[in-house]
Amino acid sequence: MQNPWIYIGLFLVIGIVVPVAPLIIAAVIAPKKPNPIKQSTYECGMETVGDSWVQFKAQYYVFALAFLIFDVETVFLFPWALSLNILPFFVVVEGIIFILILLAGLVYLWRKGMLEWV
Amino acid sequence: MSFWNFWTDPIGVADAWLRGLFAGWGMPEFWVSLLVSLIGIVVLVVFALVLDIMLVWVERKVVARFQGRLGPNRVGPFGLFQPFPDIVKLIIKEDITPAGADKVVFNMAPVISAMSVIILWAIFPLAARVYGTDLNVGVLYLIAAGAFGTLSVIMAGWSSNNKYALLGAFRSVATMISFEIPLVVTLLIPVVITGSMSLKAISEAQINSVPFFLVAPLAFLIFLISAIAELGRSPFDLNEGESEIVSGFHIEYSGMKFGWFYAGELLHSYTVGGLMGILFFGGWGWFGLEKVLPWLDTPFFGAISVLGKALIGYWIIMWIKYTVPRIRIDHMLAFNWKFLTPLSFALLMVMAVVHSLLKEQALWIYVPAMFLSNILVGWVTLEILRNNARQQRDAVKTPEPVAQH
Amino acid sequence: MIPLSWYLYLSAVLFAIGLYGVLARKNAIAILLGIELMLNAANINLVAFWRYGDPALMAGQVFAIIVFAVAAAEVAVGLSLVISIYRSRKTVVADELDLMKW
Amino acid sequence: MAPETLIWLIPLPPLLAFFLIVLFTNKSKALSHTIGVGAAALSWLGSMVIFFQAIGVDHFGEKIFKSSINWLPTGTDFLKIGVQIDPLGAVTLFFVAWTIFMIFLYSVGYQNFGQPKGDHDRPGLPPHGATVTDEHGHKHTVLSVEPMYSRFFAFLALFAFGMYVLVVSDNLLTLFVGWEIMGLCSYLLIGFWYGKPSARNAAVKAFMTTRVGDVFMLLGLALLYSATGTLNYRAIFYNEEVLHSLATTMTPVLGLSAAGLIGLLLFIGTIGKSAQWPLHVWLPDAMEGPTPVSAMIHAATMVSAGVYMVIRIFPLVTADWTGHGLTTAMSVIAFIGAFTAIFAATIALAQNDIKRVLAYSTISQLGFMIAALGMGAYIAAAFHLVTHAFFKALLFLGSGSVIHGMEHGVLHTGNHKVDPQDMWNMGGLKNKMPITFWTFLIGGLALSGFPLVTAGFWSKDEILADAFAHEHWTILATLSIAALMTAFYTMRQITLTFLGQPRTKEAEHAHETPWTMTTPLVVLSVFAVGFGWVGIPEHFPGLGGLIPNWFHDFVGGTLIKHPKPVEFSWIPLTISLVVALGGLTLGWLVYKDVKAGDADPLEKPLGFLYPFLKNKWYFDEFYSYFVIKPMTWISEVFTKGMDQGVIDGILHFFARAALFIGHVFRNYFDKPVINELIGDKLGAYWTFQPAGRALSKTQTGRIQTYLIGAVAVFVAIGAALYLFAF
Amino acid sequence: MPDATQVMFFLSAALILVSAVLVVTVRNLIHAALWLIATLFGVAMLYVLLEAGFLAVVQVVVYIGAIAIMFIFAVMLTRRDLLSQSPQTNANWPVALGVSALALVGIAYIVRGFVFSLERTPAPLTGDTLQMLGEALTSPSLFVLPFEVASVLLLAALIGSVYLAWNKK
Repeated sequence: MQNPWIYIGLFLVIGIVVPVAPLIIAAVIAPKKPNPIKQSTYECGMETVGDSWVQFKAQYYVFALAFLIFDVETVFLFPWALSLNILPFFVVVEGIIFILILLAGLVYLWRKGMLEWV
Repeated sequence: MSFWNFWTDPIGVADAWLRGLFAGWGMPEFWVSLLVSLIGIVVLVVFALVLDIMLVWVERKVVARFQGRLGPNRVGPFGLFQPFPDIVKLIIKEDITPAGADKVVFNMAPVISAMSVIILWAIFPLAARVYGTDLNVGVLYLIAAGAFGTLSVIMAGWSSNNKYALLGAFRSVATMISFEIPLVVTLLIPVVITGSMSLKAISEAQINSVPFFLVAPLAFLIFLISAIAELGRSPFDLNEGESEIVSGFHIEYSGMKFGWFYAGELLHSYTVGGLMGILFFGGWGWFGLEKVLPWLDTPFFGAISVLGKALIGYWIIMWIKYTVPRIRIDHMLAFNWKFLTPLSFALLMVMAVVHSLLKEQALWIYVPAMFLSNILVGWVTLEILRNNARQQRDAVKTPEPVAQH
Repeated sequence: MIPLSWYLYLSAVLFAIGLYGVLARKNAIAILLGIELMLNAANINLVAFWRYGDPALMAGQVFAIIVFAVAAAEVAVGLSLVISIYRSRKTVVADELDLMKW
Repeated sequence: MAPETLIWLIPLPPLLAFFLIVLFTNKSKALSHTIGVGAAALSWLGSMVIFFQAIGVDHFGEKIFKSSINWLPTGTDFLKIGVQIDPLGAVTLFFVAWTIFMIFLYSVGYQNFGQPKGDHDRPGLPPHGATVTDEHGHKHTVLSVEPMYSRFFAFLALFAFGMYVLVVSDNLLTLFVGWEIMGLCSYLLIGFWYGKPSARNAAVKAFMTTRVGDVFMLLGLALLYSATGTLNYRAIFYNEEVLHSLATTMTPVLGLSAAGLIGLLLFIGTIGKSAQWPLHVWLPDAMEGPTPVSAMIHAATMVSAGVYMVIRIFPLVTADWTGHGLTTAMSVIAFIGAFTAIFAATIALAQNDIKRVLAYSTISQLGFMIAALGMGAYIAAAFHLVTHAFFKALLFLGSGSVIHGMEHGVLHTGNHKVDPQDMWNMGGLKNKMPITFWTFLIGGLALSGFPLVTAGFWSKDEILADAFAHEHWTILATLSIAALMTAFYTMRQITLTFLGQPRTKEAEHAHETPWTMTTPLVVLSVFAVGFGWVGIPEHFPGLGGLIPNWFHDFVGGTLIKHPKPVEFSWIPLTISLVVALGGLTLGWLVYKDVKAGDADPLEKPLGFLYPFLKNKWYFDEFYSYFVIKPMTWISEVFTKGMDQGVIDGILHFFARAALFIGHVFRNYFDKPVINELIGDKLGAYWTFQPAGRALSKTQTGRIQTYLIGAVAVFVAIGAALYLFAF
Repeated sequence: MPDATQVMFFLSAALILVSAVLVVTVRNLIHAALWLIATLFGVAMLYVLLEAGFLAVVQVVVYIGAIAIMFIFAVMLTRRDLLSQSPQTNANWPVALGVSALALVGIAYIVRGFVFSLERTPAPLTGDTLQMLGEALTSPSLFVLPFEVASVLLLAALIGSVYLAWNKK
């Protein structure tokens, strides 16, 4: 296999096809007798109240933000990690500075109590 | 082309044979390679799914044993064929789509969920010459596949127009993305050591030196914890908090769609167990035993080794799942952001320094040094934790001392 | 074999679409979506020039990665702004955010 | 680790220590000083490694340690910064590392670590002492710990960082950076007890005065950069054609060559930093800082930076110097140095504050070095720089120890009117504080150049010999007299402080200081004696050749033109012997039996000169009358007369005029014509209002509307540019 | 007869453009975000075609794994406007359309008159681009400054955004 990406692409296709196939089979052979009660939204047997857009905590969003930033950071760290074996020592220092700067952000959130689940 | 060739390099032999065959039919080169790899993929995926089906049985059996029950024991020996009726049942079940659901997204979610697990097998090295493909960004590829998993969860939760589903989705997503950070950082550590992101290269590096759980035990622990959280299994299985949000994001799913979520989770757990084996326990190596017994150093036994390690990892995950109670969401996120993430970054920095200082040294210096650095980091962490705990205890126990001159 | 111009035209179209989104969408979040499209258009150009220029110079890829960081920062801050606006004014429709008039 | 990497790392520990202390450990005193001293020790270790690696290399001058990285992209290429250690840098690093390490250690004891908190100490004021009750219930007053202990160590650490940066840097820019960091730190440390008005003023004074110098220095840097396009030592000072071109291009200023002009501008920076006349005024006041650590910084370390810089730019100053006679720049430098030397020495004769004497002697000694450089005695200057740093550090620490002991006595008697720094309140401390006495004596002898054994003798003698060999008679005479005075006031100080009988009760109750303070004294005294022996001239009778003249060979390697040692002659030797011994004996004879309450024996013979000297030639007054007063006057004139009177006047006139015109128009045009006629009668109102409405639509305040306009215009302009410009 | 890479290019281009158009037109913002994911996936395919595999994976990790999730979260937080069935484009969308069309024309014009030789074949890649990338990011003579500055940027973004999103109560 000269170019692994062709393989990956094919794998993605198969990875879609294989799960879809049984669903289609099921769609064909499974009975379909819908009625309002069956299709009503499950709510522990209660009648559904209001729409499903329950207000959820902004805290989720804060964690998502932190994740986003650190995720991008790790993206920067991968090339760094790869080049450690071939480059001199100060490269390690650079990476550590990089990490420390971002950990400072984490420390800030922590100190400000923004990681608390309020 | 003797049997021995096939025994030492089955894929290579099969590949050559098929290529010759199709070329014989006068097929252009490009399509030949395409078709061959297509066949390979189908074989691999089918193999993975068969494994998956067996995993259903394993899971049910093991949980039964943990709970002091017998588990499936009617169909076939030890109920070994139990999964097949399960599947049939799932397929012929009526598939209900709740009113007000976003049909397209609702149906796409389980597919993407299963896909995100299956594509992991594309780079899953079973032996020296038995693997889908050798991607030079393999480790990142794993993370990318995980991204699709997260996506499927949020799609399922949002599309099924259900409060519980939405809440469950948010909890699971928050967990997954939070624990992805230490996961990635611990994935970085084998990359630092080997200087490559390809799983094959990482396994070979371990076979030539030592398994990485000797070099980075702490990294392995962090990887285990955050991988379990990533899987959303207990103690991090908030998406299935029966007491609060019933069944989480896939509450509205039934039939084969639910089946895919379920199967995907099982296969994912097993695959993660395999990744532990590949990243930290020497891949298809037999811990140096193959140097003594050369017949172990064959694709067949290599695959045995990988799959066995995967099974053990899977068993550990189940063990934890069925013995540890669930953690509350806020504790869980605090545990990640205030403990696991800083710890993993600290570990990464320490390992990077030690590694690049000692990378030219002999193995018997390098390995103990790395091991000790891990132990040191862990010990310091424990000390800090102990101090904090003590301070909190004192804060409540002893009154403020009176200042005397 | 794909000529460089194809990539450039493609990214131009993508850029224009994103621009349209930025200019025409009502919802502030949708505007940010448009900005993402524009950033990706720029990135396509960067990588294409890296590949078709001198691949030994990694400037293009480095630039692309920096753009990833910028995009992440932009999304984080932009969405947070939208959310804090939503908190105070209970809307994210750009047309209703016209305090600049006075 | 490669020496280059190590050199990069040397300045780091103090910086980290600074941030650690400021950010995290400023609550815990023990932690702070542990971090501070630890950082100093690390840098010291690194410096020693570098130093010994350096002296291991033979012909080190040709193959020095240097490495540099690209820093700022400047268009086509990068502005490089880097580190280098050449022989000069190595010896500087050596003494800087030692002295700084000693300061840190000393500060622990000096700021009374381990003592109880003061009864009424406040941050910003020196500790007033604490009352403790011993087991018998007796109340004692003891020294109390500095309230801002951690902050002090933070400042020290930052200072050390600046000094190391200055020493290891390989270009004038980073040197200037370190220079300014130290300027800031000296400001912070002089004004450390910001509760005292005198300290505040001293801090501001020091900052301002050195600024005067730094402005010119910056000019010099800019000029140099514009002339050569680089600030790197190697690229400028070791590059014959650059130097030659600089020396030959004439500038309109005073007929100086470019080299001379730049050299002088930079040298003005040194005048400020090393407190040369006429910018010397800040240094004596700098003694307001926490005695003696900041004083020592200002005497042993920082002020050396100025001389160090002149030594660095020596090739520039002496560009195209034949070796006979002096270039303009050199003669200016020589003049200022020599004058400062004698001028400060005279002032030091009449000071009573133990630290001010040392401060002026520092100024005078720095004058020696500058003069030596002025007459081209490169190695002599470097040599004296090092030795002086050691023994002057020793002296300052010793004086600090004395003051500490005296404070102890003051607290014991509780009579706070007694100034613990006035030498007339001391006397007979020899028995009370033996270690301090002996080390101080060694330092004093070294300062006054006591023959053969002390380091000061060899370095000072080399300067005189150089002056003699190149027939700079005036310089020789001046420096000799200055040396005589040096010996004299040194002995005066020693006698008044340690010998004779205690003149006050406080002096009786003084006693020895803790080991953290005495250890540095001992260590430094070793260098104050020993370091001289590495620079004994070959042809010195008897001793010469026993020990090779290592210093000359090593440091001489820094220059391209390796300077020849001057041939030996008896005359300068006799001169230095006579002045040293004569001054010492004279000082002892004059002051050996001074009783409490006596006037200074010099007062009668000197007559009107004495108050003149005691008031430092009235320089502060001079400046306040002829610089500060006029400035204030002029500025007041300008505010009052010019700004408020003329300019505001004009403005007000226009305002009134406009108002008047407005009234006219309103009453005779607007109201009748516009409103009534056009507005109502012709009904323009009905046409204008809708128009305004319509126009105001464009100002929606909606971001996207504006954005559309912006993009449209952008595209239009881009198209126009593309079509017509290209 | 286009060769395989061209086919791939057309596929991904079609994916990119169609889904991009849908991003800026569909009414339901969640769908818009999902379509954005499709677009970005297409861009990742382009990176693969350009033999920048690392960037392709990073594209998936960062955009699909993080940014798209952020968008969906934000939409959920501000859901009220999502349910409003009023058109999602503002009054002057035709003008916007014109302006962006104008921009497109301008860029295309510039590309046409581009001095860079557009038809050159890319030189084959030599060496490990990943390690070259790491080297470029960390070697002082190249891009170490942007590398560190990026971390500062991320830090600022983190603190600023969390501070904004955090409801002070």
